[in-house]
Amino acid sequence: MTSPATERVLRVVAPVVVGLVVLAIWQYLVSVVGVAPYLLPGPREIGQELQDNADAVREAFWITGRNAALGLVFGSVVGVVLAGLSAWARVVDGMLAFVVASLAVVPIVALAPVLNSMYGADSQYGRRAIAAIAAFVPVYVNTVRGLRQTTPQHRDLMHSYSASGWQTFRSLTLPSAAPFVITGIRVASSLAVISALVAEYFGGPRGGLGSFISTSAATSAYARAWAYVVAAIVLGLVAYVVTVLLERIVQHRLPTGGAR
Amino acid sequence: ACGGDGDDDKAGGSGGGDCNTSNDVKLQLQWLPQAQFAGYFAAVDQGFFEDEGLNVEIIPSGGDIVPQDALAAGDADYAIAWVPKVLGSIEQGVDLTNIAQIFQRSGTLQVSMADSGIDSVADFEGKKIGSWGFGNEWEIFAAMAAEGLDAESVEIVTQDFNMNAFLQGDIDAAQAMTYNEYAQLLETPNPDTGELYQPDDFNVISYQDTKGAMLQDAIWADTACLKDPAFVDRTVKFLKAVVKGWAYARDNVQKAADITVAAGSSWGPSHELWMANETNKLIWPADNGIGVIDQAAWDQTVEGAMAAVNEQGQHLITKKPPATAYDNTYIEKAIDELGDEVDTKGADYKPMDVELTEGGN
Amino acid sequence: MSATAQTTAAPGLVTARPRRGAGAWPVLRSVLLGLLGLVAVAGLWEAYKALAPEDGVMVGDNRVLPRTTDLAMPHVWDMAQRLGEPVTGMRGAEPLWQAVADAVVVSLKVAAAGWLVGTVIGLLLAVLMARLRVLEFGLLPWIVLSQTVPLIAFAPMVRSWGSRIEIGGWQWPPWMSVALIASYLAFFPVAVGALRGLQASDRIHTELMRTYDAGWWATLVRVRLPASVPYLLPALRLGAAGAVVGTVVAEVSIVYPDGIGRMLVTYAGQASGDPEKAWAPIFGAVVLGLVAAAFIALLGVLLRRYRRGEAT
Amino acid sequence: MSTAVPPDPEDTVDLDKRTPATGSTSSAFGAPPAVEAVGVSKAFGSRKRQVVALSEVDLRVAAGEFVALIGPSGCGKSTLMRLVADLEKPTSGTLEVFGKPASQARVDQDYGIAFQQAGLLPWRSVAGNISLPLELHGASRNERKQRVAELIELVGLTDFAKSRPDQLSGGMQQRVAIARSLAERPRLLLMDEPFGALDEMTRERMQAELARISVETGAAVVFVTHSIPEAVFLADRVVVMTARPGRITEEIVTGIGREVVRDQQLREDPAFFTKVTEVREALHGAPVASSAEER
Amino acid sequence: MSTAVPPDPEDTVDLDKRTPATGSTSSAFGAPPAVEAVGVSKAFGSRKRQVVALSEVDLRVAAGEFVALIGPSGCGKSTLMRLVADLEKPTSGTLEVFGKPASQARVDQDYGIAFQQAGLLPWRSVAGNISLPLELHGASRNERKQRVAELIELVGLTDFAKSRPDQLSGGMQQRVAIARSLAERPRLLLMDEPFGALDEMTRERMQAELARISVETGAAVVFVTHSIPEAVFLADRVVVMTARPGRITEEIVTGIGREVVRDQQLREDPAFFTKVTEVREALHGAPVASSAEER
Ligand SMILES: Nc1ncnc2c1ncn2[C@@H]1O[C@H](COP(=O)(O)OP(=O)(O)OP(=O)(O)O)[C@@H](O)[C@H]1O
Ligand SMILES: Nc1ncnc2c1ncn2[C@@H]1O[C@H](COP(=O)(O)OP(=O)(O)OP(=O)(O)O)[C@@H](O)[C@H]1O
Ligand SMILES: Cc1ncc(C[n+]2csc(CCO)c2C)c(N)n1
Ligand SMILES: [Mg+2]
Ligand SMILES: [Mg+2]
Repeated sequence: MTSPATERVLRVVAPVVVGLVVLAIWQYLVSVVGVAPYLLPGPREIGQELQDNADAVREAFWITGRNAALGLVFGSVVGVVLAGLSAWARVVDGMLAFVVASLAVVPIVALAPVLNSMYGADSQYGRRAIAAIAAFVPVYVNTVRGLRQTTPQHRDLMHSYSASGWQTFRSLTLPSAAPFVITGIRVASSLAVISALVAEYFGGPRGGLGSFISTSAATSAYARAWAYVVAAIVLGLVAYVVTVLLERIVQHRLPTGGAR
Repeated sequence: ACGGDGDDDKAGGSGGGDCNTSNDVKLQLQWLPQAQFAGYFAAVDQGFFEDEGLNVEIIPSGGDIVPQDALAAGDADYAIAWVPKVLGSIEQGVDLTNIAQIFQRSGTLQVSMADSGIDSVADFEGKKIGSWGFGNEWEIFAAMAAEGLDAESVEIVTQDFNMNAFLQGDIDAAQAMTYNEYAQLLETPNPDTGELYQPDDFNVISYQDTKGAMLQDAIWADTACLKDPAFVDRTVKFLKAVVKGWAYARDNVQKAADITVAAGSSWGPSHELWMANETNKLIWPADNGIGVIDQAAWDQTVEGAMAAVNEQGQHLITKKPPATAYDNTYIEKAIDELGDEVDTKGADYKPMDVELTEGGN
Repeated sequence: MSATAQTTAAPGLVTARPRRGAGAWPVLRSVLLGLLGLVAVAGLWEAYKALAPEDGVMVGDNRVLPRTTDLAMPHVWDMAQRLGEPVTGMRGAEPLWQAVADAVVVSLKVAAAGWLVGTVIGLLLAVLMARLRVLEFGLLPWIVLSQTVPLIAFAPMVRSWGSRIEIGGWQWPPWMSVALIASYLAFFPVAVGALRGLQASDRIHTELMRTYDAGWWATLVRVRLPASVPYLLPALRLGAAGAVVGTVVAEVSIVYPDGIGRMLVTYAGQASGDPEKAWAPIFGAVVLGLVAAAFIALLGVLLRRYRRGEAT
Repeated sequence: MSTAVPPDPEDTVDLDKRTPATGSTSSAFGAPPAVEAVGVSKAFGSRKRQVVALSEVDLRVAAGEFVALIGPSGCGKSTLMRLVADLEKPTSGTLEVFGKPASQARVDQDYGIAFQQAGLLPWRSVAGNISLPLELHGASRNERKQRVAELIELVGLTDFAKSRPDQLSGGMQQRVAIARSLAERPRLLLMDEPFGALDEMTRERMQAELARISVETGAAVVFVTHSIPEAVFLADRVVVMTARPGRITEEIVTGIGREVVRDQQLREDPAFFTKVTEVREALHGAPVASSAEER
Repeated sequence: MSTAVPPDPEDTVDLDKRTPATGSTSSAFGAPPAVEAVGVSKAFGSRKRQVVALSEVDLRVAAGEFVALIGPSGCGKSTLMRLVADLEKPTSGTLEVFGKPASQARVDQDYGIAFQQAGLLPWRSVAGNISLPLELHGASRNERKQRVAELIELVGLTDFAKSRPDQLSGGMQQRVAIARSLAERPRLLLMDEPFGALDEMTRERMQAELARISVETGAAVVFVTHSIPEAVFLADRVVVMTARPGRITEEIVTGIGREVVRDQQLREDPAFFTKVTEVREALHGAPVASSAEER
């Protein structure tokens, strides 16, 4: 039981401390234990590369970031909407069951060539589609489960009001599902980023983080590769912070009886 | 995602003090099993390694495995890799030596449609140029640099594992290996005719004919280990068997293809045969003997590598590689020891004609 | 529905409404519905292929809907037919479906191991974070961020170090490296979902446990874990999907020879001349996923008493 | 309310002078009854472990009539109410509400319901919970605001309009649920032990309000309670049930007309005590010792 | 139980003959009191919107004493109980249970509690819910089985031992919660309106059982109720609270000793009625009209 004030501080300090500890261990491994730089470059070298290639990294960051963001938004919206349909009609739920299970396991290596063929290797759409599919799955799966979490009594209440499907959805089902949706989006945010990035290995316009990670790694320019990886992590961080803010907003609006 | 154990300060993984000098040898390929590596598979299959007392395990790569890194990390004793990529790695602090330059010529093409008007590297300007990435793009940048084009004057599009992007018009000129992707094109039905695509449907630019040409499949070893006489001895034995393997593949193309399929290649028989044949063309005739590094070709590769700048302004290498980066001693010794046992030059090598079938099956 | 219609023929004779989870019908029903869904997708595929222009639907310069060429979207029946044909023209080559099935079995075993490891790690992390909020603050962001590190950055390291582990006569087999990487993808949804679930128990229940002075662990076992089941199920399901994807991707990444991942890459490389062939391992991956999902569904049935009151 | 004025004989309720009770007060003769259950049974569970909650229940509630349901714990009171509300389907028998099937009555929003558990939406404030049915049925923002304020005032929670349910005491939550059930002035009120968690004073106030509302709006009320005096005080008719299986064993007409003001005076009326005793005996299945004593 | 025997004058409780009430019955003199609250206050919420639930409450419950808490809805009864149970920390003041801090008493498992809401674990059966505290504190399987059977019998749910909470009526759920609070025969029982959802007969049975249990085990009981007769019937002392802010305004010693059997006869005792009236007046803040009438 911590006071809200200390909690707010800890929320920021704790992850930073963990990050610093990891960084310290890393630096220790590289400079004291002496792991070869082509296996694991040190934070300092990576920082140096980041500095040297700042513009290049930034450019790549935006390209991948845009794809990831578009994929995340589109995939999440489709995920929530389809989950809503599933909750509304069990037939839809049943019919989507296999399809979603299938989508969930088709890896990017398999999807990328297919979608590149479909959308054209000269456009970013294939990658956005990949990011969207990757984001869609956790949002859909969590939301479907969340939409079932209304309590029997609340369902009875809405039934007694003869509330329409949409009304029940809006007033009861969606608020009950909100924490689940958020959990889904939290998972989706990192998946969208990594998918948008990895999709770049397998075709499409060059320019994103993934392209340059692979190119750099292929010639053992690992410090440079890691500079792009760090950019990918920062991209993930941005996505994470956005979902945390989203969660805050939702939690503020819809406090649950959850334990502390 | 990090953390290290042992394996301290050795610049060369298993190198340094304790190189593997036993007769159990690991060879790291630079891709999945296919006839591009037919000579090594043949050497195993025909017992050439065994004859030298060696027990050789061939390890495929692809994906995220970089052969020269696997070698440097001590996961293998020898590795097949393209010279420009290894030059990049050497500049990053890996000490590796090219001990046999198996491919004497570059097998990389840039293919465009016959009506595209792209006949030379100079025509790339403003076009969508395909490349696999993973370091395969440096040859393009080098050739463009020689024509005075910088990387930003084209749009580089990453190709995936097949030629669909090119066939559907997403790419104006696609990267293709003579032995593989080019064959894939000729195995595909042309929707306009219903027949397979024909060579005259395409313009083919061979990097071998450009200033960008770079040396490709070479055998690499840890530089430090080459100071160990026992390692050197074993290396020479290894190279002898390799040479015999490639000579066999030259003289028995069909059998070499079959051996490769048996070794785990998943290509269809006609494609495999095509690949074996085209690979031979990159090796034979070998004027100085198979594997001997031609100074001029090496210098051109180094120059190209230094000239190439990618679209983010990054260089492959910025300075000349150290003298240890290649060494003909071992392959020459191997050729020497083989004497007349095998034809190591293939002066009167004649390629065969391979007919491709739909899908390569 | 009129009230009179509810009168049963024989009063007193109770016709119990079919309850969920009772008998074989619900299982059969969901399988049939699922198959219907797949058929519907196939139908949509063909309908789109028949109706949309070859070059897809363009809005301005943007292709918002895909192309319909045979190269991009082969006919469903062609893909099915290809499965029955031999892998290559080699004499004695096995049918394609059989090769795919063999690869699926190989990958499934690895994925199962990866899922197990990932689930255990994910649960452990979730429990630790639920136990100490500071740990949640400190670790959760990094757990989320860990998933944005591409495999290329560490998969070769895993393989390299794995290949060097040798204890006694036992040598770390390559499939374990694949499973380890798969667990890296599997642990993530489990950690995030389970954490949320462990924090979602009703206050009255945790307070009850407090009045019993039940330790944190007793509360975990008796209240928090059971109450987390609604969150745990999608987490495990996504974890299973993660394990499958992770297995396939790791197979590609570190070049594991016999699984579905390797097959995906090689057949994708042959897709220009033989576009239908490239779909076979994709279907294989789908089968893999369906097996994994079925397993989780079974788990859901076993845990149904912790899902009472859940809407259906 | 509880001033110490001795009962005025003039004011004593004369039962004989009153109109006969059952459903004849505020509804026009011939209007369909609010509830008409014929031979209704309800069983739960699988064939193996079956619980018969209700068995062959016949119940008629006239429009505008106030019926109290009383019976031991687990006898099926809540179940009967849920059947009327179309939240459960009878296993057999027919059930009509205002002359239509229960499901139609629900669609037509002919009733308001307050459950045994408050069942507030945890993410809505007190005001938000009360305004929910109004929102759902398209009341304008202004109407809503006004009605909600009225209702919050009625249940004495003006200071807590913005509080969330988990910040309320048990009794306060129950009052919110009552306010919610009244929001749309339904023709039929279904109330399942609505005053169970209220203290005596609040309870008495709520009772008086409910009586007033039912008269003013002419609403029929089905009211589950465990308090016999409460049942007699409020109802035109008290329906007594027994358990295993749930059956209606007796119906007692209180004879206190709708128009009689429910106040302290009525509580002190000897006729009132007589009825209380009567119900108690019906409920306990035997004559009760002292009829003047009320728990 | 409710047989029509007229009250026997011999049996009428003579209050004067009884031992004085407060905490002197079953506990040795000088034993630490079960509850000792001194100047306890509790405020909820932020500084902006603060609700003072309890203000400067002093309460002493002797070991073995039975104290009833009564007061209007929202006056802080549940809050006070939660403070004693160490589920909430007082904003100010000290609170001791059996002479130790409340937190220590919780650790030592000195009390059993029944919440206002039943709070059953939905995934456990009735038997499973009752046996939960026994499991947690390491009772053997046999002990557990026997004790659970006993308790299920006590609350009259033998047929429902294997049912899940959602298959029970409201009153049945509450009875399960009561059984659960009794499972470990605690020295202090905290009960928050435990009989609120029970019908009269079940309620009377449960009252008698609780009285018996508290005497037999010498347990102190803090008992929240809205029923004044129930409070008087059961308790040694009735503590009356008012709302906003929650305060104790009066304490009424019933004078009915622990050893007096709680039965029908006591309910009919005139002295009982007197006390009921006294509590009612204390609660409503004014003399009440007719003391013979109860709710
Ligand atoms: N969903 C259900 N599944 C199985 N049995 C049920 C269900 N709901 C109610 N019952 C059973 O039906 C019977 C009647 O329950 P009901 O809730 O109607 O009682 P009640 O008269 O309202 O009791 P109380 O006064 O305690 O609230 C009980 O025996 C109960 O166990
Ligand atoms: N968690 C909380 N946050 C804010 N206010 C609270 C909280 N819990 C209780 N309160 C407030 O404290 C006051 C006392 O509540 P409490 O539950 O103790 O009342 P009570 O006497 O038990 O009432 P009832 O008889 O209705 O159960 C109420 O005004 C309530 O709104
Ligand atoms: C991911 C990836 N794509 C392409 C190559 C380049 N490459 C090396 S050998 C060869 C012949 C093709 O069969 C090709 C294309 C690579 N190394 N890794
Ligand atoms: Mg009930
Ligand atoms: Mg309370």
